[in-house]
Amino acid sequence: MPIDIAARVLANRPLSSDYNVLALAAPAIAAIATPGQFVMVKANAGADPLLRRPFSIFEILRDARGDVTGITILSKRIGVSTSLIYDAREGQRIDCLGPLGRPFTIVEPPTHACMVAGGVGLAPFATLAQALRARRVTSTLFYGARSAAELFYLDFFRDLGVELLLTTEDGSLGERGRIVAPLDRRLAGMPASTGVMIYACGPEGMMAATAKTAMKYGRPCEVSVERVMGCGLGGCYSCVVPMRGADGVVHNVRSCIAGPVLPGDQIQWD
Amino acid sequence: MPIDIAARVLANRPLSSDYNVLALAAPAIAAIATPGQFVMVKANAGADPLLRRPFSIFEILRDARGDVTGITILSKRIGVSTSLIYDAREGQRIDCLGPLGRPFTIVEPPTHACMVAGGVGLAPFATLAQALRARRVTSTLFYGARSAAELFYLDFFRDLGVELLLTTEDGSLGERGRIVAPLDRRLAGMPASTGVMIYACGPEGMMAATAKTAMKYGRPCEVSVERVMGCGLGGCYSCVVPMRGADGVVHNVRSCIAGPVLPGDQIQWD
Amino acid sequence: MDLSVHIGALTLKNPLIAASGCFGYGVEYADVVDLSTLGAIVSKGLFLKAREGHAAPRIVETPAGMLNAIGLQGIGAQRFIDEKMPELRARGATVIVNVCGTTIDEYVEVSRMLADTEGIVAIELNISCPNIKEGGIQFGCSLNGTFDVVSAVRKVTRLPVIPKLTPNVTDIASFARSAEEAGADAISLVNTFLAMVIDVETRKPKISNGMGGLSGPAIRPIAVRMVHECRQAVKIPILGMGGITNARDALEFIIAGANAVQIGTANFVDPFIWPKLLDGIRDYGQRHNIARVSDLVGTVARSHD
Amino acid sequence: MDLSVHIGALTLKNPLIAASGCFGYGVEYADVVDLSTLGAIVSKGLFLKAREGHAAPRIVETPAGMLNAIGLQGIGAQRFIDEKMPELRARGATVIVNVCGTTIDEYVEVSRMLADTEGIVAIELNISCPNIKEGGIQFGCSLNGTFDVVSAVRKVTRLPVIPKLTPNVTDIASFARSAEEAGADAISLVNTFLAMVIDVETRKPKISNGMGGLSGPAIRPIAVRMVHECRQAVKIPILGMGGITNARDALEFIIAGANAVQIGTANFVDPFIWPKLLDGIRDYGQRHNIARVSDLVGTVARSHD
Ligand SMILES: Cc1cc2nc3c(=O)[nH]c(=O)nc-3n(C[C@H](O)[C@H](O)[C@H](O)COP(=O)(O)OP(=O)(O)OC[C@H]3O[C@@H](n4cnc5c(N)ncnc54)[C@H](O)[C@@H]3O)c2cc1C
Ligand SMILES: Cc1cc2nc3c(=O)[nH]c(=O)nc-3n(C[C@H](O)[C@H](O)[C@H](O)COP(=O)(O)OP(=O)(O)OC[C@H]3O[C@@H](n4cnc5c(N)ncnc54)[C@H](O)[C@@H]3O)c2cc1C
Ligand SMILES: Cc1cc2nc3c(=O)[nH]c(=O)nc-3n(C[C@H](O)[C@H](O)[C@H](O)COP(=O)(O)O)c2cc1C
Ligand SMILES: Cc1cc2nc3c(=O)[nH]c(=O)nc-3n(C[C@H](O)[C@H](O)[C@H](O)COP(=O)(O)O)c2cc1C
Ligand code: FES
Ligand code: FES
Repeated sequence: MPIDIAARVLANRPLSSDYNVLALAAPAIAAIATPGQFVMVKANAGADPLLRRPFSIFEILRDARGDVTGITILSKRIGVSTSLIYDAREGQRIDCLGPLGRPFTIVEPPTHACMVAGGVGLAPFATLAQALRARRVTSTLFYGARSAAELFYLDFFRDLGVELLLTTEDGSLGERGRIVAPLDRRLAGMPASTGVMIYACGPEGMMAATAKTAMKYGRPCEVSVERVMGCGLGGCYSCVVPMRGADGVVHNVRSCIAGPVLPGDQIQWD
Repeated sequence: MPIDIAARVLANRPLSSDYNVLALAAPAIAAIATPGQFVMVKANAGADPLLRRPFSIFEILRDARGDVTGITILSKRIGVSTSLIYDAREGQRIDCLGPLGRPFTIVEPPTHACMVAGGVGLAPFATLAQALRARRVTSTLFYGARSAAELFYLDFFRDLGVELLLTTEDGSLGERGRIVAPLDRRLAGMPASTGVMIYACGPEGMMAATAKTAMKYGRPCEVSVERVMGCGLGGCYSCVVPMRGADGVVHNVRSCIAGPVLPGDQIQWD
Repeated sequence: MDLSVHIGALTLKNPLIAASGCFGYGVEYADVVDLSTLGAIVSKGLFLKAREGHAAPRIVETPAGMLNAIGLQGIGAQRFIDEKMPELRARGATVIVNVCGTTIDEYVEVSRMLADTEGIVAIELNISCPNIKEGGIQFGCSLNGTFDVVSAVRKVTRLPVIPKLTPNVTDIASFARSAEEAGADAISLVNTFLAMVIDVETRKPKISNGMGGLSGPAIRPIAVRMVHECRQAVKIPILGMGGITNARDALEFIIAGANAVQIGTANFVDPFIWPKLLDGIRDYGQRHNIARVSDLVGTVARSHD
Repeated sequence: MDLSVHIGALTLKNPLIAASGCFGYGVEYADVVDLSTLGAIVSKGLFLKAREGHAAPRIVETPAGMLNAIGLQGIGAQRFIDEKMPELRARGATVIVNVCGTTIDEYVEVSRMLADTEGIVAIELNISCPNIKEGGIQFGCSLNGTFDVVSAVRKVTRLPVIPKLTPNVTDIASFARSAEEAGADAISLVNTFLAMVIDVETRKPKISNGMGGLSGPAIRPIAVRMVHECRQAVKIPILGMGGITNARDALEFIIAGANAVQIGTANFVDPFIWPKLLDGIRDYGQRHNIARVSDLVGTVARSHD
């Protein structure tokens, strides 16, 4: 059951001129969230902007005693609400509804986890990496961005024992190019007997390429899709993704309640 | 010529649970403002709320060297924009257009000035009292509010040598009742040979009563009227006040450019 | 305050209704709000057959509003009866169905199917969806079309029949009269305003269907005016809507002439809105000493009183 | 980018026009904006005689919009010619007059008076003001009324005649066609939407006239749709407006089909908007390599291209 909290901003840490991490006092949401779930956020009073915006839950915050105190979101400034989030001030209230949506399936050892993140698509993987680590699942983060300056939280993942494979479009860190290339190589090199699960989040094209690469190697793949969402609760039918159903027919499926994590091989990528 | 400044909030001082004084870095406006003028303020980005709001210029701010640095406004929280102003944070930007409107006529000695303020109607009198003092005009501030807790800046006026006559509706400070009663007594007691100018700002009913009292004693009276203003520049015709013109006929006059300071005896009070 | 609302023989426990297309099939919100506390919920638009609707993007935000062109994706009348009604009944929901059609026959057939289903208390006729080519608005934009659909459905059910009017007309009051003459028990208004948003960088419309329907606070003052006009024109109850976001807004519609109100877009922004609305209306009743919410309906005072 | 706009024989230096009723008589803004840099300014609505308009309050804010019922307060045609035109000429303003009437004869007479005045380049016929009882919208809400006013004025002047259409109709394109057939050189759209705001505490309308016209960003998506529909229906230029607040919005109207745009409410919020709009349009032209702003008119791409 989702909860709506007028959450106090605990901290707002800019990571770059566009990215920031916003910490919100939302313990009741933090207490029940699972990796891959999201919150619907409204950073302004009044009707312009009108609707909430969906954000992956990035981190779960805990106090010194280990009790949950809130969540963070990793936001990339692209428009009006993400600008408000970038400029948010400590002490301000931000409406936060969640946790929402279907989370990632968390595999068991000896399956190896490949997390594939493009840009702000990193967001759901911080909590996923922790959950995998808790189950002692080994994992690799394939993480691509435009440049070195937009690759964040590398130490966070290193400290969890996650193997890092980085790409940048300008070659300023890691391999030059797109993130699917190293994924493809890695999958090509893995014996069929080794279990692998692929998780992806990022731009639509990257996710489609990841899903297709996974299919090429017959590997399961879960993608966290990003659609314009009006409600986040299944009420508006704005967030649909065309998916092949059990009947073999393509249906429009609401990604806010059937997803945002969906099986990559059932999506009708175009 | 009015100037539009995205003014930084220098300070926000709450005076009560509804009143606050907001200091805005708007030196170019401060430099040319005269007592009784106003600014049009927008405290939010986006279109809800949409329009600016009119506020009297309360104080002119100066730095240690005596150079103007900005203005303050005295705001009473009654709705959406005044709530944003009450909650404004230091460093935030607020659009501020001004100075606008026709100011008070500043009399010369030996004329005595009676300033009549009701509630937030105090706002234009801080700069007026200073201007009168600069001309060595003696003055009295008749200042009424609901209770003692809503009578502000008394020391400011005392320090300028302004005589204070206070009323409160609950009798918690000064005389119990409305402010027009002591004004009436004062005017009744003044010999016709003593020049008096009456300035009034406050609720509509109080201003009408003040204007009528002034007329009763044949004294000139300038009132600063308060109308819903769409533009503040004469563009929208929203702010009209019915006034008897030179032709003896009542015309709707735009209070943003013909006023806000208008001769009380020409207004068609209803 | 007595909050009950009467629509023909039907009594709703309060005037708060979840608007069609803005509350899924109701079941989606069962976790968030006690469905039995709502005056009623209106189902998503139902055709005879299932429909997939338009491609995404289906919505775009506008100043104080949103455009949608969902294209009436839906599971069709029979699956609604089989798959959704059992849970809605179990949850104690009062269900009004929103009936769509591409022909009068389809309206009649869908209405007949649904009218016989336990738990369905009224039929709202969607003759006003701006987002599909065939059907719907072609009836709602013509006085005869409105009359014909309503009277055809009127004949096949004893449930209250509630045509939902489009605001995209010159004189909405004449449509209200036409509906009343055809035997409607009430009217719902307004549906969305046909509108368009263009991405100037690509010069493409922002939603895949090109045009869509505008809802939300942006349209509220127009909707209030239309409710007021219809209140002068007809005697039957009005279900008013368009941009209601709080109790004040709901009361504004009621004072303008609505017997009950529907909430659409605001439910997206705040799914926990329902108890807040109810509390706000109760509080107003207490402050103003109003015995029955129905005493407020259509009580606009003259400006100069 | 070549910003010039052609309306019949008339050429405007750029597509930015101050909308009627939102820029006083122009002279009020002479301190704030160089009037000669605007494509044109449209005067406040002018009748033959002076009018005092409605009592205050005349406006009320709504979500992303505002309602007004000024009641066409104005100084009348003759005083406009005598008192305002000299300064407007001296400032180099390009003046379009907004002509009102309670009868066709009044439209004709006012148009004739103004057409002979140096510095006035076109006549916008206000047949769409929702805020006065007599005249105006009664013509604008009927196809014959629109045709008759336009053709009557057409006969008495060689200046471009530009009827301003109301959005409060079912099919605005048919009104555009009617205007074109009657000889209009261009059409302006949209005027405001008839709307209402009620103060629930007093149950009185918030503005003294009861109802008023809704303008501002709230209406923009509907206005864009109407411009797009009219662009398909007629060949004459369209002066598009409704909620334009920045260059992006202006370009949206142009892409939808407007040859020029008018800015009303946004000028209240930011009287310094004009150079910002011009810069924004120029910048867009450069980024997209557009030689003439007229090349953008009515170039909506298909959603799925
Ligand atoms: C389940 C989910 C999880 C998400 N998690 C994150 C996250 O962790 N961090 C993050 O930064 N972002 C995330 N997003 C995307 C985020 O919701 C959008 O960036 C945000 O809604 C943009 O709001 P805005 O007001 O800044 O942009 P707007 O001003 O509304 O829009 C700016 C432009 O971006 C387009 N746009 C808006 N929303 C989307 C969207 N969802 N998809 C594609 N284009 C869009 C608009 O059409 C417009 O052209 C997530 C989206 C979903 C669906
Ligand atoms: C020339 C001038 C100078 C002013 N100076 C000051 C000042 O120094 N300090 C100060 O606190 N206020 C001042 N005001 C009043 C101030 O402009 C309003 O309080 C403000 O616009 C309210 O904005 P809001 O968004 O908070 O209220 P809204 O949410 O817009 O409105 C709340 C309620 O107040 C009513 N209302 C709004 N504006 C006015 C108005 N101007 N007159 C009467 N009723 C109104 C509305 O109809 C509504 O019912 C001045 C007004 C004028 C015209
Ligand atoms: C996403 C969405 C889907 C809608 N679907 C329907 C529908 O299926 N049938 C219908 O009659 N109205 C539909 N509507 C219109 C609403 O029921 C309502 O009339 C309109 O949104 C105005 O109310 P609001 O401003 O409170 O949203 C839909 C509206 C939205 C926003
Ligand atoms: C206060 C006000 C007064 C107006 N007066 C007139 C008028 O006299 N004549 C007219 O044709 N339109 C008038 N209008 C309508 C505007 O010209 C314009 O059509 C409408 O406001 C939509 O544009 P906007 O959203 O940019 O304001 C007026 C609008 C406002 C807000
Ligand atoms: S976001 Fe509303 S149904 Fe998914
Ligand atoms: S506020 Fe617009 S004319 Fe006075």
